[in-house]
Amino acid sequence: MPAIQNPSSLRARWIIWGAFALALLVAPWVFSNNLSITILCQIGIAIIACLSYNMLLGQGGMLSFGHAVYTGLGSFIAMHALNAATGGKPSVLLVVMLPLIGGLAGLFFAVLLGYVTTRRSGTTFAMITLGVAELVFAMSLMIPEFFGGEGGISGNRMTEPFMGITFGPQRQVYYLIAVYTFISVAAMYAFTRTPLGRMLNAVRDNPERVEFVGYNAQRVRYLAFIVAGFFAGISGGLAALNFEIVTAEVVGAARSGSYLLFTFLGGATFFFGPIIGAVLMVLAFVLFSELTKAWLLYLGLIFMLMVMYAPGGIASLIMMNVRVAAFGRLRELLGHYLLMAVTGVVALLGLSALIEMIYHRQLEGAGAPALRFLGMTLDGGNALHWLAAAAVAAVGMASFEWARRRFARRWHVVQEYIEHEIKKREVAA
Amino acid sequence: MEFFVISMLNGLSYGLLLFMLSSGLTLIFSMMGVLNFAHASFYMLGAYLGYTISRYTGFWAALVLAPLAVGALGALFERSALRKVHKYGHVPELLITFGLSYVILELVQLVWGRLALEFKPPEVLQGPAFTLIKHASDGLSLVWGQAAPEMCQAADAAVRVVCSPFPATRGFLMLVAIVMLGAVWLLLTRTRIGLVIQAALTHPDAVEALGHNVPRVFMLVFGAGCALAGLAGVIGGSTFLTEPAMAATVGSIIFVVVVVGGMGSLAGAFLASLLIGVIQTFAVAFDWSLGSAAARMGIALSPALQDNSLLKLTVSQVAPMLPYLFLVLILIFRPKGLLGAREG
Amino acid sequence: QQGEVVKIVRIDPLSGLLGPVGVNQDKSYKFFAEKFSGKGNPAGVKFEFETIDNKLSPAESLNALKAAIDKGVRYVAQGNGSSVALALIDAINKHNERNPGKEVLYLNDSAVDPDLTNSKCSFWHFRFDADTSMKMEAIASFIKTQPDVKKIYILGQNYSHGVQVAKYAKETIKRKRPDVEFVGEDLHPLAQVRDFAPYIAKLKASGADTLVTGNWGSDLSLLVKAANEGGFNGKIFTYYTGVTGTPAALGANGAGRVYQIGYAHYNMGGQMDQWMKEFKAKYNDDFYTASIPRIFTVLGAAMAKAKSTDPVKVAQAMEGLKVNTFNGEIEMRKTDHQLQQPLYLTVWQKAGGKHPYSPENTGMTLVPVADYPNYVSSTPTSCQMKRPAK
Amino acid sequence: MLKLENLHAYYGKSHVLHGVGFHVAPGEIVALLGRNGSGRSTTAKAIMGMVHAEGVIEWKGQPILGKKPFEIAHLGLGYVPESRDIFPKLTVHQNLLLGQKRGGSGAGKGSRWSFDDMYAMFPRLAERENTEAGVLSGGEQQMLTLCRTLMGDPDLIIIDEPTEGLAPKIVELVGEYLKKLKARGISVLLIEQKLTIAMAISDRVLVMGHGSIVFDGTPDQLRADAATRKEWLEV
Amino acid sequence: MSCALQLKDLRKSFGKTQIIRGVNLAVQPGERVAVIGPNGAGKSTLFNLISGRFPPSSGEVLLHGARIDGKKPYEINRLGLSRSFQITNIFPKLSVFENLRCGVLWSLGYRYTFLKFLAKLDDANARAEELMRQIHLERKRDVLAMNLTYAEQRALEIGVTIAGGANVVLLDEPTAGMSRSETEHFIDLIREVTVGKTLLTVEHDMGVVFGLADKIAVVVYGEVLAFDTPEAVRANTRVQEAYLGSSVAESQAQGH
Ligand SMILES: Nc1ncnc2c1ncn2[C@@H]1O[C@H](COP(=O)(O)OP(=O)(O)OP(=O)(O)O)[C@@H](O)[C@H]1O
Ligand SMILES: Nc1ncnc2c1ncn2[C@@H]1O[C@H](COP(=O)(O)OP(=O)(O)OP(=O)(O)O)[C@@H](O)[C@H]1O
Ligand SMILES: CC(C)C[C@H](N)C(=O)O
Ligand SMILES: [Mg+2]
Ligand SMILES: [Mg+2]
Repeated sequence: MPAIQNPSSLRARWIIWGAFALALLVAPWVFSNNLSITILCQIGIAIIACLSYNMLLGQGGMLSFGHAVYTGLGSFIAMHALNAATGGKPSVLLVVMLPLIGGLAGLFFAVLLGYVTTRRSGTTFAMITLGVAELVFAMSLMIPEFFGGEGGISGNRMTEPFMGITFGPQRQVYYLIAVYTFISVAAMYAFTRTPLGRMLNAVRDNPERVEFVGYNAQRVRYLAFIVAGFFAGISGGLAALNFEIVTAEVVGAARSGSYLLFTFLGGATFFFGPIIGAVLMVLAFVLFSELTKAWLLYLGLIFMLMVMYAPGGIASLIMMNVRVAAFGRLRELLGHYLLMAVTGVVALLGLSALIEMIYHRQLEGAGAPALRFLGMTLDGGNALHWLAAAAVAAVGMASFEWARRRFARRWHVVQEYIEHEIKKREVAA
Repeated sequence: MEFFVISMLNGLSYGLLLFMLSSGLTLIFSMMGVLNFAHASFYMLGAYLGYTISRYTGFWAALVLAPLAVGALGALFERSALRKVHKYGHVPELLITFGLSYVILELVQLVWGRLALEFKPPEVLQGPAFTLIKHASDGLSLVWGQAAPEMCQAADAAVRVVCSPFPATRGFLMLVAIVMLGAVWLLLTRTRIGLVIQAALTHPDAVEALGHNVPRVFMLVFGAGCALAGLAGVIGGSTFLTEPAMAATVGSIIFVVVVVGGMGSLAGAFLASLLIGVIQTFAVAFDWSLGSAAARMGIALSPALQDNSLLKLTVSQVAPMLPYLFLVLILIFRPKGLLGAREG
Repeated sequence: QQGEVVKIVRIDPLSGLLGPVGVNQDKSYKFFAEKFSGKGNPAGVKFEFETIDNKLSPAESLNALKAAIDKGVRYVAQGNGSSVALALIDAINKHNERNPGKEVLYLNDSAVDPDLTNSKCSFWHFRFDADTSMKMEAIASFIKTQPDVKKIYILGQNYSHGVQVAKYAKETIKRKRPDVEFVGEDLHPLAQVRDFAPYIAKLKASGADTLVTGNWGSDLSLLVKAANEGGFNGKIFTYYTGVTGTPAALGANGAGRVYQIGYAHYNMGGQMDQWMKEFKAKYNDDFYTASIPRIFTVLGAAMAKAKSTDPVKVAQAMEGLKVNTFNGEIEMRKTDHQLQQPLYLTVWQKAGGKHPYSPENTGMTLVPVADYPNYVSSTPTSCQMKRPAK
Repeated sequence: MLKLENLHAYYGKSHVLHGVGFHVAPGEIVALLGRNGSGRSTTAKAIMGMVHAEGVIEWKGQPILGKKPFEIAHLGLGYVPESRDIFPKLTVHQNLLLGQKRGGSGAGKGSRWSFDDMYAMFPRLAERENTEAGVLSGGEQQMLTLCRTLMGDPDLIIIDEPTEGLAPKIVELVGEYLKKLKARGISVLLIEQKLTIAMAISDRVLVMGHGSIVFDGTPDQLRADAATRKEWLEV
Repeated sequence: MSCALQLKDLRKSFGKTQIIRGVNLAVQPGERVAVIGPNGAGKSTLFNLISGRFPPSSGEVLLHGARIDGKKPYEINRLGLSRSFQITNIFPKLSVFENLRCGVLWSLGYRYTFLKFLAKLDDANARAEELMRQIHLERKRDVLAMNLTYAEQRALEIGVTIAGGANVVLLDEPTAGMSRSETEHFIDLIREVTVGKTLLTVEHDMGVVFGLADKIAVVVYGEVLAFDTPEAVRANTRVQEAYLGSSVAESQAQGH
């Protein structure tokens, strides 16, 4: 499905893309410290990766467990290219072109491996990608010549200064990444609007019928796989530049897994879903694990809840409300949202306080000093603290459930109204 | 010779271990089409619960209770979470089990800590089941249980005697695996459950209208699958290691077994596990590499090439990877799997 | 100087395969940061410590490094995963080159890849563990005294650590015991093997009487278990028997046959015993990464000597610095920043008598059978170090 | 023995049945006629508890509204959906096997119907016994669904457009068999498009329009009542 | 001149059972042929063989004189033969318009391109819009196919089938499951959209058959029992007892 529901309003599209460009432009000045700029860089990289992945998952219905193979090999080839560059420092041109080299690498391997994988679809496809991924990863530790073994291969992106550009400073790299991100996103969006892009959807829905309107479903899948591989490679190339080191992990199953998870979390059914997913992915891995030791637990729980209650991912939640807004009924829901937010936060506070205390006890041992939690000090030894946390949690959850019920009812009414409207308009049409 | 025998036994027992691990998955994956990524986690859960229960009731009771507990948990999960997701299709099903695997891992670490536990098999199972004795002069012989040390060294040092004990735990493991095979087979053939589920995958309403309680059947099957995982856990945990990483290490290999065997085919999964087990075990014995092969064929390699690690890579080194190679090849050339009924 | 705060951030796994190891060492750092602060060190500085979880991922480690640097941290520690170590040393070199005046020091407590003090050696990196080659020197010296070791089999994880153990084993042992025969060598993927029986069968078929392995974690425990059950009763030389989790997993397995080489052991006596008791009491966990207190000792001394906490000065002060620690004098070798220290060969057996301390309540312990003063285990280095101009 | 009173049914938001009421007596064939979209299938689904409904449905004197489909089926109601819903991956035989209720293992113990009866009824199926139902011809699938439901040994069978896509000859055949069912004391609620056959075999005809019953009488009465036919049935 | 479609001794068996037992048929360009026969006679299978869904076991299929047996469905479709399915078979998650456009694309030579915007393909869009009007689904332009009512889906099925402008069209029970009224206007629709094309259609509804067909092919047990004008076929006694039974008269009676 195209991201912008009503293509009628060209202006809306200009605004959206303009805003996107602007956001990319100013981001590093808003979040200006070292870390946040690297995070921004990684977000850009992740966005390309997840969008390319969604070409397979969302648009082609191909569940791949091995997308990291293409981003990763892209990184390696790019890094080799960087190092091959005349012993000394690389030229600005090379560095600027490097992501493309990565892209071509990704494309090459997609052509190579995709040929066998895309012969099949459904679970079989998924399992082949799983096998291929495992093999490539195993290879990566067994062939140090190419993969540099454990240490991976590192390079230096610093170029001879050219109009003040050396790509040493993170900010300069960021803008390179930003440009690539913008172009790639635009290109991938465009792809969804082309004949191949549309037939890809058709293949997802009903590969058999596709063959009876003149298309070779296998070929469609293969081509899409190659295109996806290309963009994956680009993001890989950028990653190589960003980290200046590439290690085996980049082709690892864990990496592929997180592409799948977060693309889905963001919303595979809308073009822009994976963008949200990508942002979350980077934040989760870089910041979340800093925030709390229990991050894996939270991550797992979040996934289960999301899948159960928002199978369309965050994007679908957004679009639902956009729809409501389009029918001018959003305002009456805002109150409910606020209420749920507040109660939800309370519940979260209580629960996470509990979880944090448990983890603290578990990791630091009984004798360990009390734990600081959002400014408060929680003492695992003190029963009162446990009780307090539990109480907050209970109250929070109860009130949240109450708020949710109220909201659900209202929501139902609104949806009914919208259905009705749509029917009317159909008839009117 | 004795090396061959032992290796064969190792291969078979490893194969059976794989089958034991994957039988539950075969049930769930090929019946319900659910890619249960948390299967390994239930396996781990089985090991830990087994450990704790056995401290109170002893090993044998735990061998029964732990799987039941795990099965119950599995059923609970199906009822409260998986069921909701079922209608959205396989990807969401997969992802929710994915999330579950994280949660289980964390919870296990919270409850039992992050270190390996010392989960000992019962006395009976400690020590060897039988011992193969290879006597340089009077050949191969077999004694049950531990071979007396003096049997293991000859009077004069010239004669070489090798004793290769075969651990009782492995014997037991093989036994249980066989039992599981039987159990699942009965479940699938002697009952209509298999049919009901397959039918429900396409037309749940129709199946209900015919008088079958579909949701309950799904729950039972999922529970049963998890219980099998749990049983495997108790045995795997006591035979090998009970540690938080145990799920990850089993991880994807069990999918290989199921898929190679063929969706919906129990026999296939069985065959696949044995094949993989034996192949992998024997592969370990071979130190051939492309390099050495070339050398044997009289192709001279430049020194540079000679320590190119790709060429130096020996069969034994890649042995643990072979299953995946196997997987890819099978799926490409025989997408139904070895004995598969249908394609994924 | 006096009362100045020195922040140390450790970039190491708290989750995943080596999580338990990382967590244990995180506690150790916290424990000793307290002990050595203020009065505890000649410079009288206050040590603050935290760990950033890198999930054993190099990329994550680089993020962690950035985060640390943003917090104004100048001292970074790490230990687990040669991959991370190699990534960090590279990143820190780049950072220090690009940001003069903001240099960062890398204190390595347990990454043992010899490259870190040879081909990849860096002025900013200091290793307090003993690298693979040194430990192998000690093992070889011990084997020299063991005539019953005739046929050696090498088994390792197929990644740099395992590969190097194999490499040095062959070189070093051949040098010291030309008569021993290497009857086989196998590398297996890291944490992939579920069943080591086939390897043991092969090992037995080769007629080996001794096994040398760099394995750690489950790869080690499973290996030893399989060796027992498979009826292999020769010696097993290891690097990481003492690492968190392994003792519990081993239990009584391999008693009297499993040897570990290390720069300390559970029953060092004296002050170390005090520390271990306290540590146990406080965290209900076993302290074993003895390089950590040494890091604090050396830092303190160096800061006092440099009269500053500025990494560059401190680094220069550390070069060639000799200090006394729990087991006598140690030296931070100037040429490659490899700590020169005594090593101990210990064997896994029942705890008790002079060797009461038992890790992870196993009733077992590591009993020293030989110790090797600095000069024995010291190995040459190929390091050409680039030093910043004074 | 089946009695509906003032039944209302909904699909999510759309209100489809507006107070449907009728009854079916033992051993009776009742035809439910009406245009497309008039709500006949919905009525059937409502009886089987497959759509949200309000009002009264009594079966053998006990209310069954709100029960789960499989419970209702166990009470002796059989349903042949208009969308054939055969199980494509299972063989013809397995499809029939699933028709039998739990407990009723082995070809219909105590059941009025055995596999042989079915194969006798439609020899075509006997020939295809062990092929995957998915590959059956449209008509064969139609036959299969009918038989599958009969295997459940219902006392009343609700059949939604059974003659859909059947060759004229088979259509007649089906008519014959419905009579046979009646002979074996099974009541039939027949939902049909084809007036002819409906009129020919049924004891009573109901005509449905806009979600409620607009005619209830014998075929002859309906023949007589041109107005109703004109308004509710013909085009 | 060569026939639009010709079958020479076409055979197909699945496992042991032979389903199509040597079918010979020659359809002239522009002819409207109705294929009738008992259930399971092999009508749909015949369509499957012609359209390349299964390869024939033996025999030949010629399209405008050229062999097409053994070719892949998409190859055959590109040669101008298109078919619809007895069980509706469209793209559920695409809108009505997109469904039709997918049917159009290849025939207008856009192949696998990803360098052109769909929005800019005026010819394709125009064609899709026109089709939409022809099958009377303008109002549902942006409704997802899966949300259409049964009848609408059947219409879309036909729309997708004829979208590619194939000149030989096979329809498998197009009116199945439709009420008389719907059927009525559906037949007109089919007539209208297949003018000048060669049409084969499977039907059980005699009203439709006799209303639509110039010629009727009667398939019984995988063989062509008769291939002739409606009148002749109706007269044919063998056809009667094999297929029509006595109900023909009635089925026509209720026909109109
Ligand atoms: N799943 C559904 N969701 C929403 N509305 C539905 C659904 N199924 C049927 N309807 C609507 O309910 C009304 C009655 O449908 P029903 O299927 O009962 O008609 P019918 O009398 O069986 O006609 P047909 O000959 O098509 O079977 C129709 O207007 C139809 O559009
Ligand atoms: N793939 C297959 N494998 C085995 N048998 C098949 C296969 N496809 C069709 N058949 C059998 O071939 C016979 C003819 O099927 P087909 O669908 O052509 O009948 P039909 O003439 O279309 O009947 P209907 O009018 O009911 O659709 C049927 O008996 C069917 O079971
Ligand atoms: C501490 C050890 C378990 C890890 C080892 N130092 C390595 O290089 O991975
Ligand atoms: Mg109906
Ligand atoms: Mg047909």
